[in-house]
Amino acid sequence: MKKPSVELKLPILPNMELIATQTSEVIARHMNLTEDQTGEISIALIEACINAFEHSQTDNNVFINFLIEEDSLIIKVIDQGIGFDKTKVEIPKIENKIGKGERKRGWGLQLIQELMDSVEFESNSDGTTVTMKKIINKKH
Amino acid sequence: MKKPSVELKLPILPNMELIATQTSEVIARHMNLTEDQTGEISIALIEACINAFEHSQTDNNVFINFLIEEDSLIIKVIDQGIGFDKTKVEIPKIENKIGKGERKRGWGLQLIQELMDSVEFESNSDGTTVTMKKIINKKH
Amino acid sequence: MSSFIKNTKEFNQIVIIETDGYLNNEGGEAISAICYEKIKCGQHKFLINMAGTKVVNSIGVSILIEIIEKLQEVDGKIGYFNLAPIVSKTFNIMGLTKYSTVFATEEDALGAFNE
Amino acid sequence: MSSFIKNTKEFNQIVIIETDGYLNNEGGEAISAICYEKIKCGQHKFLINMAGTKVVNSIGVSILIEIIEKLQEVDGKIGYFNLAPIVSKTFNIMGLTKYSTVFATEEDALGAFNE
Ligand SMILES: Nc1ncnc2c1ncn2[C@@H]1O[C@H](COP(=O)(O)OP(=O)(O)O)[C@@H](O)[C@H]1O
Ligand SMILES: Nc1ncnc2c1ncn2[C@@H]1O[C@H](COP(=O)(O)OP(=O)(O)O)[C@@H](O)[C@H]1O
Repeated sequence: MKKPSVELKLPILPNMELIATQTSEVIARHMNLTEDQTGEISIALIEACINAFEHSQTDNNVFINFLIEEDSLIIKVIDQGIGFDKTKVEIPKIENKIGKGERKRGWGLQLIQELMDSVEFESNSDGTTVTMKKIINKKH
Repeated sequence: MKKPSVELKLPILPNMELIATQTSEVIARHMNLTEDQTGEISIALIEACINAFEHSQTDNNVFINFLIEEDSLIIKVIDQGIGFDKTKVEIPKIENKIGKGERKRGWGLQLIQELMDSVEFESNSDGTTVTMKKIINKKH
Repeated sequence: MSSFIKNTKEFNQIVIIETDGYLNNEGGEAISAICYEKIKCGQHKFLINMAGTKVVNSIGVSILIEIIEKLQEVDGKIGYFNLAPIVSKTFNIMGLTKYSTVFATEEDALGAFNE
Repeated sequence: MSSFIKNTKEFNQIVIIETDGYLNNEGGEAISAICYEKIKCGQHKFLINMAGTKVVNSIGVSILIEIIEKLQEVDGKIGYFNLAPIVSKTFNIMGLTKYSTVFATEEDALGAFNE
């Protein structure tokens, strides 16, 4: 049988990332994930969505696919934005941000990587696909 | 500019209708709907989704489109199920259901029609599309 | 026990069931399982505290109609309190309020059921 | 006032801000607006009750980093309590816990800030 998937197409509007997290919470309950894993997926997904929104044209859409596997949840966040080179993104450190008048932001990718079990980026000038995977710890 | 829309593709799994209602709640907040209208849309949407799930093959999907208009929210619930003839569906009455050993179910369409401002059904043997509209009362 | 049932208590021969989450098919059956068990033991007044239930579907609510029917046979009754406005509205549309009562609070409900 | 701010109170020269909902850009700015206003009036101890905030984003949390920076200039401090586990984890990953403190309860927080 085909693996079940949930697909979302979201417009670029304020707070639409909450549709993605609400969806991941329903899926997490269906998969019987722990509260910790559910929360980790929620935050990673919010960050991936915000990036996708921020670097897209307002007339575009962002696509989110959830693939429900036996022992993992795979989430793809796809935008049609300007793309970027992941290797050029600096790893943020709070010590470098405080007291130096530096930009305080720049935490999204770091959070995604810390909160998910694996993350892949495919990006070019037509857009970016972030593929994140959570390996399942069943409750109890 | 194009009107913003949100699109969902859901698998036939228990409780997936909650993804639809959670989505409608985020959209309702974005549109600044009242709590009453938000709740009415949630329940109507749950009922339309349950029908779509129940009369589809498990390998199919259900599609839900939300169209955000200036003064209304239009929701389409599309299934690839067996279809039905709306004119043949009896209007349920609790008096006919209690104390007569009758089937207690049969309330979904009635709820959808009571809770939404307009509802249209297109149905044939390839599936059903329910189009429901809520005209917006802005908060305050 | 289903996680939909948060708590069950008895007070003056009234069974009070507290729910948590989505009243769907399963949720309805979790309530009816308790009611039928208690009816067998001679209880026939039931109150449901629905503060934790923000969303319902018609299949779950239909199971409440089954309970109402069963309770008619034993001259029992069922009531509900702490309903979200949309849950109350759904009960109205389906006509449950013709055969059972929605109360605002536990106090109101107990007051009426103790008479 | 933003609906993100549920309540603001002062107690022993400590400003306690209670939040409600998603800590995004707007939510962060609602907190910082209050803090900067109060700093102007000489307050420099802030506690945030985040019981109502189940979800955050890094933009909202970055604004808390701005507040931490501003508070260093006036020798002030900020702390948080009633955090959901994932919010606490996010604060850890971003390093906020190196410059500010997460407390379990309001009591713990007030105890530490009153010293
Ligand atoms: N989907 C994306 N499309 C284009 N650029 C991106 C995308 N995601 C991340 N980036 C780039 O990577 C940088 C770091 O992203 P992130 O860690 O999320 O922090 P922030 O968005 O706060 O800067 C961004 O500033 C942006 O230049
Ligand atoms: N999407 C659909 N596809 C096929 N049949 C449907 C669909 N929606 C409703 N129906 C038919 O209409 C009847 C009444 O539906 P409804 O009022 O929702 O109550 P219930 O589903 O509880 O019977 C169903 O029993 C079914 O025969």
